[in-house]
Amino acid sequence: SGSSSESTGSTAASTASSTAASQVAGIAKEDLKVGVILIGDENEGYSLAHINGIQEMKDELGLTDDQVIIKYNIPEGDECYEAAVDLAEQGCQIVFGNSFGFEGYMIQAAEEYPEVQFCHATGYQAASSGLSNMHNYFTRVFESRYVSGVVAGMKLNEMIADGTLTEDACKIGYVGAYSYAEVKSGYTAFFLGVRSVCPSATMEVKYTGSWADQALEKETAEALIADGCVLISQHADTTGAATACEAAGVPDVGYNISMLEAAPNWALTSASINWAPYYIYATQCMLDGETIVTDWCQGYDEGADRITDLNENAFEDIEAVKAKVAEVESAIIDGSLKVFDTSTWTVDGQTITTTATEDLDEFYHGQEYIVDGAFAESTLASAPAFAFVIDGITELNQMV
Amino acid sequence: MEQNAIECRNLTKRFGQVVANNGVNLTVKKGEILSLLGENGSGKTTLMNMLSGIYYPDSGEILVDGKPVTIRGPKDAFALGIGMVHQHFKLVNVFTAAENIALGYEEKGRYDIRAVTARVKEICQRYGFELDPDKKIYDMSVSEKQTVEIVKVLYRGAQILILDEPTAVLTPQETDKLFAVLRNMKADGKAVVIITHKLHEVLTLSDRVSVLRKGEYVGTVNTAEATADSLTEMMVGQKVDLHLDRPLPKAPAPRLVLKDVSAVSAEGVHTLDKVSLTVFSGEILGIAGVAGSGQKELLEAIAGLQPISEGSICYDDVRTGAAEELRGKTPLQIRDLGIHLSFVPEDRLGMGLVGSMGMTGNVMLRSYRSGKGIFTDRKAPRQLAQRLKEQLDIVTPGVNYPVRRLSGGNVQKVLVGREIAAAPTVLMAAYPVRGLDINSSYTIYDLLNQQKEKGVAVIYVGEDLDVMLELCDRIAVLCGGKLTGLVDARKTTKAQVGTLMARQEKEDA
Amino acid sequence: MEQKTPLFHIVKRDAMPLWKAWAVRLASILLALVVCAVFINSVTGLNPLSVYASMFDGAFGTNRRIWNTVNDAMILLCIALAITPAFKMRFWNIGAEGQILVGGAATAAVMRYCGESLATPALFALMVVVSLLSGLVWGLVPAWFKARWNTNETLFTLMMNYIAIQLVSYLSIKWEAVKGSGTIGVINQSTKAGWIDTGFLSGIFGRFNYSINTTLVLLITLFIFVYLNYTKHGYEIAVVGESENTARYAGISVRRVILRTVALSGALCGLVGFLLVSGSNHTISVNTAGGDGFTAIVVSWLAKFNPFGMIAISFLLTFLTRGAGQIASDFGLNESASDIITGIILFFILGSEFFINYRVLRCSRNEKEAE
Amino acid sequence: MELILTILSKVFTVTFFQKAVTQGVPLLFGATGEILTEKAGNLNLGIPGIMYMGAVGGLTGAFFYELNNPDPSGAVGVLLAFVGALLFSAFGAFIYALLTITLRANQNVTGLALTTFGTGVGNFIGGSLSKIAGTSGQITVYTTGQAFRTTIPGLSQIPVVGPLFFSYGFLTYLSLALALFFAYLLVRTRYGLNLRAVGENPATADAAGINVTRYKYFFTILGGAVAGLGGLYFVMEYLGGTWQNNGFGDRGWLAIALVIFALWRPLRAIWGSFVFGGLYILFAYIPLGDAAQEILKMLPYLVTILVLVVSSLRRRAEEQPPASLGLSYFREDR
Ligand SMILES: Nc1ncnc2c1ncn2[C@@H]1O[C@H](COP(=O)(O)OP(=O)(O)OP(=O)(O)O)[C@@H](O)[C@H]1O
Ligand SMILES: Nc1ncnc2c1ncn2[C@@H]1O[C@H](COP(=O)(O)OP(=O)(O)OP(=O)(O)O)[C@@H](O)[C@H]1O
Ligand SMILES: [Mg+2]
Ligand SMILES: [Mg+2]
Repeated sequence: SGSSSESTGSTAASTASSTAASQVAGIAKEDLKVGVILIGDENEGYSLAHINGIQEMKDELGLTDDQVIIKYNIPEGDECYEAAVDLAEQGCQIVFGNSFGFEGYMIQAAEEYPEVQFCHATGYQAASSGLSNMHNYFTRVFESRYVSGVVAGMKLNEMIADGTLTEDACKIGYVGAYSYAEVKSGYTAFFLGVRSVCPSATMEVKYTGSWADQALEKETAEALIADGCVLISQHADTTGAATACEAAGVPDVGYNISMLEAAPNWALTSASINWAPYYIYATQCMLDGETIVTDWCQGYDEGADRITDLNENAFEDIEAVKAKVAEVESAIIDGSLKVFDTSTWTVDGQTITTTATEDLDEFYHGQEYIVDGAFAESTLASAPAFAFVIDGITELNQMV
Repeated sequence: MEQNAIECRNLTKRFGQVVANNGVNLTVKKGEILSLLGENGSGKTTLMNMLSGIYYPDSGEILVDGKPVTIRGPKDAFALGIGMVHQHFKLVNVFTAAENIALGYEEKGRYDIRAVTARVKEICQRYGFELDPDKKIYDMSVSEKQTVEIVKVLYRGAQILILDEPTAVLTPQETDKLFAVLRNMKADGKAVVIITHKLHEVLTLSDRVSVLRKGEYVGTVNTAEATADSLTEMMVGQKVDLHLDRPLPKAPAPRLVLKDVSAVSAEGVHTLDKVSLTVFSGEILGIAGVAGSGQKELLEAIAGLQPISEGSICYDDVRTGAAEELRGKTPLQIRDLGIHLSFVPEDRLGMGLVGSMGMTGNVMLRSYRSGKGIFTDRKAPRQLAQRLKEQLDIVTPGVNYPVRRLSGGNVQKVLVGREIAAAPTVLMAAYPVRGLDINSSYTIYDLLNQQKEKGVAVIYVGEDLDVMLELCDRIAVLCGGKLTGLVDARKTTKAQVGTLMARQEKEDA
Repeated sequence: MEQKTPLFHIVKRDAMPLWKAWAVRLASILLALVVCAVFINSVTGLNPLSVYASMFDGAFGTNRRIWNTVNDAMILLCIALAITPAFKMRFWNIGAEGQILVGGAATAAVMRYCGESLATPALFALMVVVSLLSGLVWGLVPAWFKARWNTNETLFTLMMNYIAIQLVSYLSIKWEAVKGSGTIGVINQSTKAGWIDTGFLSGIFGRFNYSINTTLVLLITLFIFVYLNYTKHGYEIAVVGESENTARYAGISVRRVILRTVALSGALCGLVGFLLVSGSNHTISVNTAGGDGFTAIVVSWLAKFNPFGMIAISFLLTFLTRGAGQIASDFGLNESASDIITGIILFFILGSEFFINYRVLRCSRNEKEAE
Repeated sequence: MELILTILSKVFTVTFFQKAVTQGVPLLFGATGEILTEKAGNLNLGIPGIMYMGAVGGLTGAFFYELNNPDPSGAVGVLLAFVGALLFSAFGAFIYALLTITLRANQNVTGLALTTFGTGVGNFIGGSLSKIAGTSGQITVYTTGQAFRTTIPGLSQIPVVGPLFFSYGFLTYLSLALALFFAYLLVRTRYGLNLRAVGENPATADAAGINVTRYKYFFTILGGAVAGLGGLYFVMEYLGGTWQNNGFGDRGWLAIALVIFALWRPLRAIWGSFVFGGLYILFAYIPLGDAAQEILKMLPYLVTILVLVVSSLRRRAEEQPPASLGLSYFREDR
């Protein structure tokens, strides 16, 4: 599903791209050097997805192995800054970094190396940094989360139908990493997906306080199950929740990678990200001498998001599920389905009509995100911005 | 033909450059008690350790019952019937006596501590020991520990018994008991080797005496043909004058006045009970008493190391005429008053010295605070260490050589030397010759006498009454923390002091 | 009964000349490198020499890499120096990690709250003082219990590490850069207030270097060397470490020495927190100390508490870590290989001490039979 | 008040009890192993590394078996995982033993180096396996993992009692059995007596004819192997046969802490491990804000300190570490 070399950041914010300086001429392919800074290595699903994306980019553009330098297991500290400048000194013209905490250090490096392009995933400061060589990228992962939510909802419906579950007991558990907008946006999309097919569903969210901690994610999932949750999903990077689900006999929806190996009976699918479109886009820009947009965010339509293979054994009517998924996916792609359609959710019983209010200033700084009856997620910047806790969802960590 | 229990031929053992045993020959016969004699560091322990499997010889040969053997470790030694009671106890503190005795001994059948206990009791009865098999070692007195060691060896049916300075820590009464047991064993046909520095013990107990000097074997004589003087000459290699001077105190004046001094231990026992005593300048005051009668506490109380519960300790400063109360003061505060108290504690390496440091570092222990500023002065201590080494004939490769590696006598010389160098007005010495050979002992006595003549008030705690009667001017006797007598050493007898040492019951009544 | 003569036996040797001892250690490192080479080759099929070359490149390949290696080594060295007085006193402080973290957290707090308002000299003075104080307090808590009741300090200080980690986790949330992100982010990114700037000495080594960190740590090295070996305090530490009884006998207040020494230890660890936060990280997280608090124990010990020896060992270990990052990125060789290599080298160095202290003698039978 | 009630209602549940047990088991294995090691006079700070090696050893054994068998049997997987775990952890302990016993290297440093090494081995192999396994990002030995999780069929169904006591895989019961067995061994057998003597005073043990070196080697390696089972438990039963680099966290260090907490007694380690386990997981059952939650996670460490202080207030000779702990022994030393 890799996109072609003509792809550009069409939906990226036009305001932001105006600050980007244009490069004079492209770089000859054999002179190009790409640097990558990863928080983990292939042992960890999130970084693995990036490694796969980089690999696809290399194949697509025909770069050799020594044209791409990857630094693994870089912590979110000055090691990141050191890695970034080291890559710049080694002659990389473009440097990618994949972890949220890298951003400040990459900005620091970008200030020092104005001729090198620094691209940071999940960040939010590229535009405000005022640096033309600093970029943010992310995908519209809320779309794949919505689709995975639909799958989960279908499963709940099946369970209601065969009597293992009553309608008023449809409580879902969600293992979140941090109470960050990225996570909130994700779980809300997932929940809206569930509720689009199973209206009685409610959800409890519990945070681990870590992006990747297998034992902690497992424990958190188990605590949720003990609390009466009948299905578990996650926004954290390991198979911990899936392991808990498999042991407890509870359906599981994963993230990043397929959970089928850890939970062959109970994993349904996973919401996942395909980073290749961006890596291809940004690297191609270097070759073409074009400007990389400041904020890049693509979704299903560019193949940047998807769900992993459905677990055929987990459903009674797999064909119905497949059909429903296909329908939702095409509706997302053609724009007829808006994930955060304001008519589908309320906060304290109220429909949200604007984000440019004083009490939401903390999150939106007066910016208007409600556009055409939907929360326009990831349009003003690539990083997710959705920060509401909508009716039907409880954040457990905040109880006391 | 009478068979030899053990025969050593040409045994050599080196520790680095030190040749501890150099081609030593030794024969031990069955049914005899052999004394092994030699100065400190002459290699007695080393030789015995090779027999008991602790050390492995560099060269030479060992024969047991006439057959050549290789002793690779204690296990081999046990198998050959050799048992050794070591100079430093080899006991596990948190175990009971019975557990210590059962340790490492592989009997047939299940491990059953009650069976061990029963057999231990049996052995005790046979040889006349008093021992509670269920008592933990850490609750025991030294003589009880000694007993455990001996029973341990007997329990294993040793035919050859080696005792390395067993009497150094025993009271005369306990020593007598031990000797009775050893004679019993000899009668049993066992061979006994005993190491001791006390010549009168050698003369009363043993059948033959073997002598080592500086790692070399000097020879063996029949005890019947030997005298203290002849043995000393063999040991040292020249005639030694075994006579102690005792000048009369010159112008004695009260230096320390103790009034009703009492102390209570952590367990709530009265370790000192209303002791009143005056110590004069220019005299040697002996403190006698069986082990644990409060001698240690008394000295530590004076030194400011042991808090006292009541009473007073007053120091009369001759120069100023002022009287200073020492009670409640730390050693540092006492020193800050300008009072020079010197103290040679019983536990040399555990209290008096820093084992890993050289003489220099140890000399600094007294003087490092001198001088202003944050830095220590290293030059003066090094010079002092050098001087002590020469004056006292301390055998050490250098003043920076860790004192832990020195032989016992030399360690003691370092300690006493340092304490005397501090120019004290009161010098307290607890068992200063324990474990020292004759020569070293006399060196220490001489040093004490010199101090006395300088007008220092010397307090001497010792276990050897003969020596005390010869050396001291007065003797204070402690028993159970109480002062039971204060006698003129020139006019009293050993028996009188002995009675005082055991007088508590009467006093209580 | 005839027993077999053992094939060899072990005896202690006299002190080996210094050059010989170092030759043995060096030989052990070389041997370890050979073993590691075999390991690398058998597991990955890579040419070990090019792996080593890549490690060298990673540690010393560019000016910046050299500076990074130097700075990392200096940090490790500083922690080792910090714990050494306590260790020499036989106070097993394995709580350096926590003491660094609280020192770093205090520094970060000052940067956050006073970065704007205070003048630079005052700001730095405040940061140094609070980092020293907080490390000191973190060390004094276990020390006080040790001095008072002889409470086991190994476990106590270890637990204090985890408490510090949780404290920093807590602060990470309290101070998070974006709501919910759980990270503080770079503090004072735009103003750079409270960052150790390397204005002076720049130009000699390039635009950016860690010369201030380095100078400071080298001064501390000298200080600790003098403190331990030439001062009254140093002497008291040596005595208390050897025997508390002897110390008491000599009129040394053991309690005071314990508190004073651990306070120094903790304060210096706190200062490392300052160097890390203000000097390079510009943020605080639970990973700020990164396990160096434990590695420093190895450094201090292998150097036999000699500050100058610690310099060499810090460099060796830092070289291994920095080199490993490079082989991971050059060959895709899993970075954890560096821990294995470090482990193997440490094993060899540790083992080599045996040959410095002991001799293995062959027992010749002939000698006996000749008799 | 309401808060307290909420907490109590969350804590006094079957689930919480189960959680305390599952968190406690690796600690118990680790502590039991370390107790044996320390009783031999060896302070092995390499236990975290050894447990990690045990974990990856078990995983390796099961992984290659499942990789090469399309239809793996759980029993064989369990067996191979067991063998792998024991081999790896015993090897780790052997390195430690060789260095500290024969070569008389410093125990603390050797232990710390071993922890570095063991963690490296675990992450290196664990990481490499996931490369071999393909691209899923996380390896799973599912069949073996499930086999380790198998509970006693009938008993686990009994209400309340079943989940409380019979809902665990066999390793849980093994951890208890080993702790009980070694408690017996230590106080009631000749081996135990000799072992304790070796740790208290090796010179005495040696003079008594005990082969100190052999005892030290045997129990150090045995201790390592037992501790390694803690790692095996963690990857197999706890994580269901999956792997995450550095996933074992600080459990190895807690196991060492537990030894002191338990005053070197395996029986005390049993309940101690469950208390530790409960405290370790408590935060997940008390609904606090995410910042406050981090404070709550301090609890096990604070309680350990508390216990430490309290036990130091009454110092009994029987509650001290083995007297020669941490010191190497050389017969001809002075
Ligand atoms: N384990 C050892 N390591 C180094 N040197 C030793 C060792 N054992 C003995 N020596 C040295 O060997 C020599 C003989 O010591 P040994 O203990 O045999 O003397 P000794 O005759 O028993 O003396 P003492 O009467 O003081 O007990 C001494 O110089 C001593 O320092
Ligand atoms: N002058 C001093 N000031 C402070 N500490 C000292 C001093 N001298 C010794 N020490 C401490 O005591 C320890 C041992 O002291 P000692 O004098 O016995 O050693 P040394 O072998 O003479 O020293 P060196 O190895 O420097 O020659 C030293 O390591 C040091 O820590
Ligand atoms: Mg001797
Ligand atoms: Mg020296």
